[in-house]
Amino acid sequence: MSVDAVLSIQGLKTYFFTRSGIARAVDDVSLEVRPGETLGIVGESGSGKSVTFLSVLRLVPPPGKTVSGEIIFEGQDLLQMPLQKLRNIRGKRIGIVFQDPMTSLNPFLRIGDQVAETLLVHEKISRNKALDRAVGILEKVGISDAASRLEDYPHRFSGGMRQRVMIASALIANPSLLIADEPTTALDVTIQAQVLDLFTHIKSEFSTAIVLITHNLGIVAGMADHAAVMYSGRVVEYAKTTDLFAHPRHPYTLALLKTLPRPGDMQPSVQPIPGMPPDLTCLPRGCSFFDRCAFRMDRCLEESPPLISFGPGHQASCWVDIEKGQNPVSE
Amino acid sequence: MRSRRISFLRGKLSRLSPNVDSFLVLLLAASLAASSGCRQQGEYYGKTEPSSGNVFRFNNGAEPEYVDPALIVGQLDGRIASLLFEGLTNTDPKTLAQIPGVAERWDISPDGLNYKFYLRTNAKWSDGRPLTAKDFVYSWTRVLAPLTVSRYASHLYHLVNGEEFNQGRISDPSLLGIRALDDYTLEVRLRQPTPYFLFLTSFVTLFPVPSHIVEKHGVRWTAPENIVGNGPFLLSEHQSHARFEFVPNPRYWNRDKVRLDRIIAYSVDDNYTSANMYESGMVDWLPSYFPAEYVPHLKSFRDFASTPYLANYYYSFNVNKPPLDNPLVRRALSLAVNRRAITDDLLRGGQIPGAHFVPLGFPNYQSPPAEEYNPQEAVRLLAEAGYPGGQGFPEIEILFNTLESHKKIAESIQQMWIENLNIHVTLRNEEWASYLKSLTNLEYQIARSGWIGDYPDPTTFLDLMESTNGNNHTGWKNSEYDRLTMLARQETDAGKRMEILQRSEAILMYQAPVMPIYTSASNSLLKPYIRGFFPNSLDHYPLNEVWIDQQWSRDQPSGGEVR
Amino acid sequence: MKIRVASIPQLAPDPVISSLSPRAVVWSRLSRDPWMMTCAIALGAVLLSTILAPWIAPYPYDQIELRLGASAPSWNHWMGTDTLGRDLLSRCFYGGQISIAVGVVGTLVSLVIGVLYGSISGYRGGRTDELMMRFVDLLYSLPYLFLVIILLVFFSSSILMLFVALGLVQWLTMARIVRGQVLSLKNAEFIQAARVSGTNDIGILFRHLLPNMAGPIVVYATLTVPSVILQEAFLSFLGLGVQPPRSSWGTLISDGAGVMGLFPWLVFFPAIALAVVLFALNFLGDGLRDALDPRQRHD
Amino acid sequence: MMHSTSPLLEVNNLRVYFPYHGKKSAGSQREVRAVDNLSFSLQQGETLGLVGESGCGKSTLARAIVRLFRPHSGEILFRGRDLAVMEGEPLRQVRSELQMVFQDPYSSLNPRMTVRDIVAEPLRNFGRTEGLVVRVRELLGTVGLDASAMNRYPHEFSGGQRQRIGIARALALNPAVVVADEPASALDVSVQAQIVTLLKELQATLRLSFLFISHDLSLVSLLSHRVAVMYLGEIVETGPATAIFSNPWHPYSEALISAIPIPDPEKERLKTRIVLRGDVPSPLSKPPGCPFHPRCPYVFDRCRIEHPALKAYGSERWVSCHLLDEPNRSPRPASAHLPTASL
Amino acid sequence: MTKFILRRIVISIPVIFLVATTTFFILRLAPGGPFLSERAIPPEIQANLQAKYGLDQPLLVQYGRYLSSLLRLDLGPSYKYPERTVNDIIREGFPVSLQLGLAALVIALLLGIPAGVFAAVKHRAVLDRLTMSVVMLGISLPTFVVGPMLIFVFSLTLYWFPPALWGEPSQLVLPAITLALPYSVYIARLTRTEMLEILDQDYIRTARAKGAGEFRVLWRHALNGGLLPVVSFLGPAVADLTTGSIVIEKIFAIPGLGRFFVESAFSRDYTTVMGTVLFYSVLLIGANLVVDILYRVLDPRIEYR
Repeated sequence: MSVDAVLSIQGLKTYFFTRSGIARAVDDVSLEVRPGETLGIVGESGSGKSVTFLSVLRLVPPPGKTVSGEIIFEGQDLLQMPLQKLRNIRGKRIGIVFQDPMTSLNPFLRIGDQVAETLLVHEKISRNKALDRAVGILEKVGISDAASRLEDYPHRFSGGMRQRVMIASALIANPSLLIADEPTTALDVTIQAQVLDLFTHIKSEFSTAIVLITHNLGIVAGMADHAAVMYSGRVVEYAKTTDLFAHPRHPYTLALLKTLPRPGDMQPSVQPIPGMPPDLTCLPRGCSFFDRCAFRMDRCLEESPPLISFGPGHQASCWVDIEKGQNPVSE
Repeated sequence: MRSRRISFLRGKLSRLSPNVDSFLVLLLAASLAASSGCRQQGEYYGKTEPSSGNVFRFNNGAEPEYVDPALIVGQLDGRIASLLFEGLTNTDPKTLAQIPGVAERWDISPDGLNYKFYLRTNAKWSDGRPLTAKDFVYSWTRVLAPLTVSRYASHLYHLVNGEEFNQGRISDPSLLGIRALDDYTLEVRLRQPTPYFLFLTSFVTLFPVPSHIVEKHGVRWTAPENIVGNGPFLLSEHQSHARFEFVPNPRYWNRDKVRLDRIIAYSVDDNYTSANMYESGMVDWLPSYFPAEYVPHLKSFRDFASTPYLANYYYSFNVNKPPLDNPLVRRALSLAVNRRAITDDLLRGGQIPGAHFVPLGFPNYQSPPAEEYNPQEAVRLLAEAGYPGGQGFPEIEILFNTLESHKKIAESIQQMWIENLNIHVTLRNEEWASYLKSLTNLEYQIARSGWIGDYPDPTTFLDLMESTNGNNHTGWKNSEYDRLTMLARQETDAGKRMEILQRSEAILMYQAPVMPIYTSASNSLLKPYIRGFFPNSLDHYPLNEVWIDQQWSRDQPSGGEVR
Repeated sequence: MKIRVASIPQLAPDPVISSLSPRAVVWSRLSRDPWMMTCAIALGAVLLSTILAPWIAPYPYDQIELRLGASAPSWNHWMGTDTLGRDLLSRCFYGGQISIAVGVVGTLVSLVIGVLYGSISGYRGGRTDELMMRFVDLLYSLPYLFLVIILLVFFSSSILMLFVALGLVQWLTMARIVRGQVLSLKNAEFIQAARVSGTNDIGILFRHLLPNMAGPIVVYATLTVPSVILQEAFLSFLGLGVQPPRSSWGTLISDGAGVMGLFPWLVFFPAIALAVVLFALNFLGDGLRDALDPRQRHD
Repeated sequence: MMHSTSPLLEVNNLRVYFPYHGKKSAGSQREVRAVDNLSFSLQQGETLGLVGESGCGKSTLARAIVRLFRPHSGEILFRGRDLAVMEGEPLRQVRSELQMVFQDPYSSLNPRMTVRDIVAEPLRNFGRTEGLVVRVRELLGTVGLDASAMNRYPHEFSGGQRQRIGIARALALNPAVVVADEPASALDVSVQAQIVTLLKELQATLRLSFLFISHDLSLVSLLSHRVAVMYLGEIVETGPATAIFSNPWHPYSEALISAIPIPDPEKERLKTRIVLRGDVPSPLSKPPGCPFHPRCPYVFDRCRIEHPALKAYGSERWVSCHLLDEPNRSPRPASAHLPTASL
Repeated sequence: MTKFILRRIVISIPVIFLVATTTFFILRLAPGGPFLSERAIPPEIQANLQAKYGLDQPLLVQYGRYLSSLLRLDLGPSYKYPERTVNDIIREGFPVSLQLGLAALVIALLLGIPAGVFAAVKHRAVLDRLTMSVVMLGISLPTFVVGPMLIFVFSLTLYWFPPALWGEPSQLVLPAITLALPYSVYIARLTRTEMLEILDQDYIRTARAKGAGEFRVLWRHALNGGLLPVVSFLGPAVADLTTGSIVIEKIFAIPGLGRFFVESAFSRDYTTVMGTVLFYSVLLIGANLVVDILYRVLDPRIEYR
């Protein structure tokens, strides 16, 4: 992969060592994020999309553990780094926005202190100066009258406003990478629109690279430059966003697109994917989508397909070229 | 042997659980440290360095209810009052004879009815007012006045018209048998000869109180900021439920003899705590306020003293309730109690076993001989009463008030009766107030009782069992007994009087409405550096002449006067 | 050209997510925990010994042997004897009966009152709830121990009185816990579903609410037992506990505590017995709470 | 979908208010007006989609209809009988025809009961115990579950399967109306599609009437015949689904529909997203005039004062917006003001 | 806020009235009276005594009189110590109990909170178990075992602290520690449970994601909320500490109110018993109110009504 990537993940494996077995939440994932670009990560719950990026900051909760891989961020391997050094990167070089703005802010601390905290932790700066900068960033994310709201506690803010606060505290130290983990999932539709709008704005104003994790293909379609589709702990397809939607190369991507209604269609209808994702503690030897796949063949049962290039910057882990209908499963 | 035993147990338990194990080790270490610490065979119990300064510290057992001598009932209240006040006479702790107090000397008429006390002119109240015979007239009249509600007013019933005045039958105080002939001469007339009256004049109830202060401050006259006394000490501080502090009274007529600079009397009611205080050297004297279980252990220390004490411990039978209405049954029960086992094996505190109601130690009095323990005879008597081998004997119940030692004695007597007589015995434990109520209302079968003598005369015990006495809680009435005690009151010849009293006690023992168990002992701990202390059967310890021997050393023969 | 494979059944039975019921999960968590098992075994052993007291106690608990007095542990008396020469081991066995009975019965009293009160309050909700809980608040601000002491002092301390008095002190917290549970469960969708399905109040209470509250109730009860046992010991220390010749661990300990320096075994053994039970119950209670905690389901 | 028969379920001027105990601020009412003067009807065999954001009162409405609350005022006519005032046994009897599917597949099943008991509970409650097991097996089959599920506990199933169990329970009594309150929103995308498809099939085969409640317009569009858009306890627009999705008339409907991300980069990037200002106001402090006016991009003076009535435009379309009465202000095509039967 | 406090105070009035009434009648219904003595008192004196304290009046008259003097905050004379009033007794005893209780509370907090935090951080590790085991030992031994043990070691063997009494700072140490132990255990358990919950919260992850160190995460982010249950425990704790001190006061011979109470109960000192109970009720209500206010101050999410 290219050397100029902000973040490059190689062969990442993060497993959860539970009593009922080892859950391979992230299983050999490789990805890269280039400066200034927005990478969309799509997948259903349990596909490993969040864990991948929690692994980047080593925030995976026990019993989860990153067992192998490389995470090169600005030339340094985050996994090898002592925790003390990693803390200098958390918040300062990599900002992160979590899914639920209602629980991700500390209810006992004032908004101003929470936003300014990133600065206080990383820079030798007085509290007042940090608060001044907090006002600046809060205004940039669209909180009007920010100076007067610094003293407020989170419960005085609505969900949308809180998410703006979260975004502000992730951006305040000018990170080169912003990870947004389902930033709009917990929000109402109209608020989601506001936050997406804010992200569009951030993309144009800040030079930050963004990783946008979502289960909503629509959001990826609107926001991401590149997109990766994850299924049962693996990246099954990676492409430019437009390519992905126009020419999905993995049966799962294709099936997923078909489950989505498109409002406005005269006869909206969907095709559900049968079955359900496999148990992460006992993944099959071959392709983990096999059970649900419409294109499966014997080889899929034996060998797990690697990412195969299907064109410039377009990879999918499937033995079958579904567009050409090669090697369809025949019963 | 013992340690091997424990380590065996520990090994056994440790296999059960590692938690328990570490915990066990901890506790074991603590308790072993405890036992070895206590068992060190020193000559004295605990610390033996005197405190700096001539300060005498003792534990007075509890918070006194009253300081006002007229109202005092309890012994510990009396200890406080005796420091602050002084009566007409004092009792010499060595000889138990009456020696001059406020009265320099006194005359008694030959019929024993008329007393004249000549007061010393240098006796003063601590505020400088002279102490006169009028103060005694005031104080004794006050004790007898119905509204004072003095519970020991009966000590002045010996005065002519004393009882009548107290019970409101006459209201003119001038009719009382007490008169100030002049400022320093007091005349007292008694209604019958009372050999122990002179002793009573040294008793707290008959102490003088300062009329000018009592009238001025009312109930609060005993507060440290108000109180005025005539005794050797002054009350300088009082912290409720904690301590009283005293300094010498500069105006006390015998000030020169007082050698202490300060006295602290603590009001600690927990005996274990009290013993700890003595052991750690916080107090110099413990008059009996330590756990009975300690006594056998303490006996080996030289600062422990045990003296017989004018008090008895007995069981009352409710003679109205069958089968206890039968004297044979009562005697059987009494003979089935191994008193020596109780005193020597259980209490181990110097108590003297005996089946006599009047405790040992009265000068010139000898209780009639009585068999103490004879299980065969007991069985025989029970059979004679109609319960051969305990057959058909109804279940009986022992009532006692909540106290560890009462409980233990009751439990062992229960055991003895069961074993010796083959009868059913249960125990009932009541808290003090309920116990008293059950006792006075005769709502019991057998009850633990005890009595402390008020004055050194057998009648202080024998009068109890008169049919009219309010403290006779047995329901027992015997006209011969009543006649004899009345006769004794009239008798002026000391020898004949004692003979009459012996006869009445013999009746009492044969009828057995009570079952005496032992004569109490007064046990105390006194630091070896304390001087001027004299043991006696009245448990009477004036602190006037006590002093602290700062030069004391272990090699010296210790506290000579104590032993 | 897309080929669908007809053989994939549309609604195939999905794999089983987890084969363990919540109860089994809790049990497996507890049973795999050596500390918990140690506590459980220790508790079981003590319990068993007190239940079997009449058969295994070497002497009657009230057999006095005055001559022996307080004797140190020996072959004849493994735990020594008390000042009356009674065998301490036997007294510990029998004392445990009383202590544990007081703990269990006191807890049951509080359980019955608390669960009833709490579920009515929580289930009725609204004004009733407000009123009932205000009343509990009021009772909370009473110096309870004082009232218990008054009761026991003024109306002689029988065992029955002890049960009642101690149970009465404990029920308040139980009522609050149950009410809280009912309140949070009441709005759970399965309760609404039951109502929509036509289940009446009784059915909801007994089929739906109570079984689902069992966890917290059991945990709290587990923690109440030791606290009641301790309360009894406390009252015993004040002379208000069980009356002689019967004794509880509390009375044994409070009798022994004073003579700790002279006869350490008199406090040591009953204190161990009490401590083991309290320790085990507290530990099990805490462990049970941790095990029941849904947050930890993932591991 | 025209029906000449009288509706199966008819809600008239329904109000559900909750007393409010919290801190009062200026301009707030004493109660939370969760559902405020709301009316709609549901025909036999029809699916009505009810759309709105959180806090708009849609869940309260659902629970009021199955009478988990007693409404403040208004009528709930089911087969002509007013449920709103019914209590006790008659209410219980009616409930057998009026069932509900809940949102959360985890909390809506009693974890201590087996699937058999869960599904059988409504049957037992109504004494239909004959052939119980057969019926339960049949119901499980209907929702696509194997009979082996009967003896298992809910936690042994995935979210989608649990939701099927919930649906089976709702179908047990052969209800006429099923209120489905966000039945798919707690599920993953691929499973959502399964559930929606199942509901659609069930409706077709069993001739059920559905009140399908969701905040997700794309799901509503999949199975609703008609759609009602709710805002702050009121319906602001109602009409045939296709009509509303292709041409929303109320500015709020318009904003909602525009906010749905389209899984197609071309379309998604070209479309103009209407971003509403501010947050959804609390039902405690409903703005005067049109409740939507503080966020409305087309707001004018009248909106701030006068509450627009829900007016019929044509036989099927009802909208409450002043804009439709003011042709010169409206950004809409002129045709919108002369509504015709769109289908 | 003022309204909230006022409302609470108004609500408490009937409680106090209720307490006064129930204790009054319980006391009078119980057998035995205050002026019993082992030695017989002539009935005349007994009657005088009863009359002196109005005990010869009908019960309702006595009750009325008591209530009316209560309104004047006069708790009456002590029956057992007639030279003092109940007000005097409380004035003397309560400051002692309070000092003891507060000292114990401070110790309990200083021991309990760090232990709880430590155990939570080391959750499920051996150290958690060890900490909690040590801590649990504290409540597995009754205070009347721990107290004498401490006395034995520190007073009678090492002679470090006096074994009894009150007044010197050195006399505070042993009783305060003995009293504090069970509470520190409770606080440790509360803190641990709550900290475990809080350390699982999203906002802790947020703090870590910002680069905050563990120390900052614990003490700035987690402890704030982690202490809330401890705060709400303080109300009952103050109550328990003052009543629990009965045993401590007895063992260490401390002239506190708890001891007066027990003694007065045993000696049927009606007025002192009632006075103490009423006083403690007021104290408890006050303590709970203070704790509620504190809770509201500490938890910004609560807007008091």
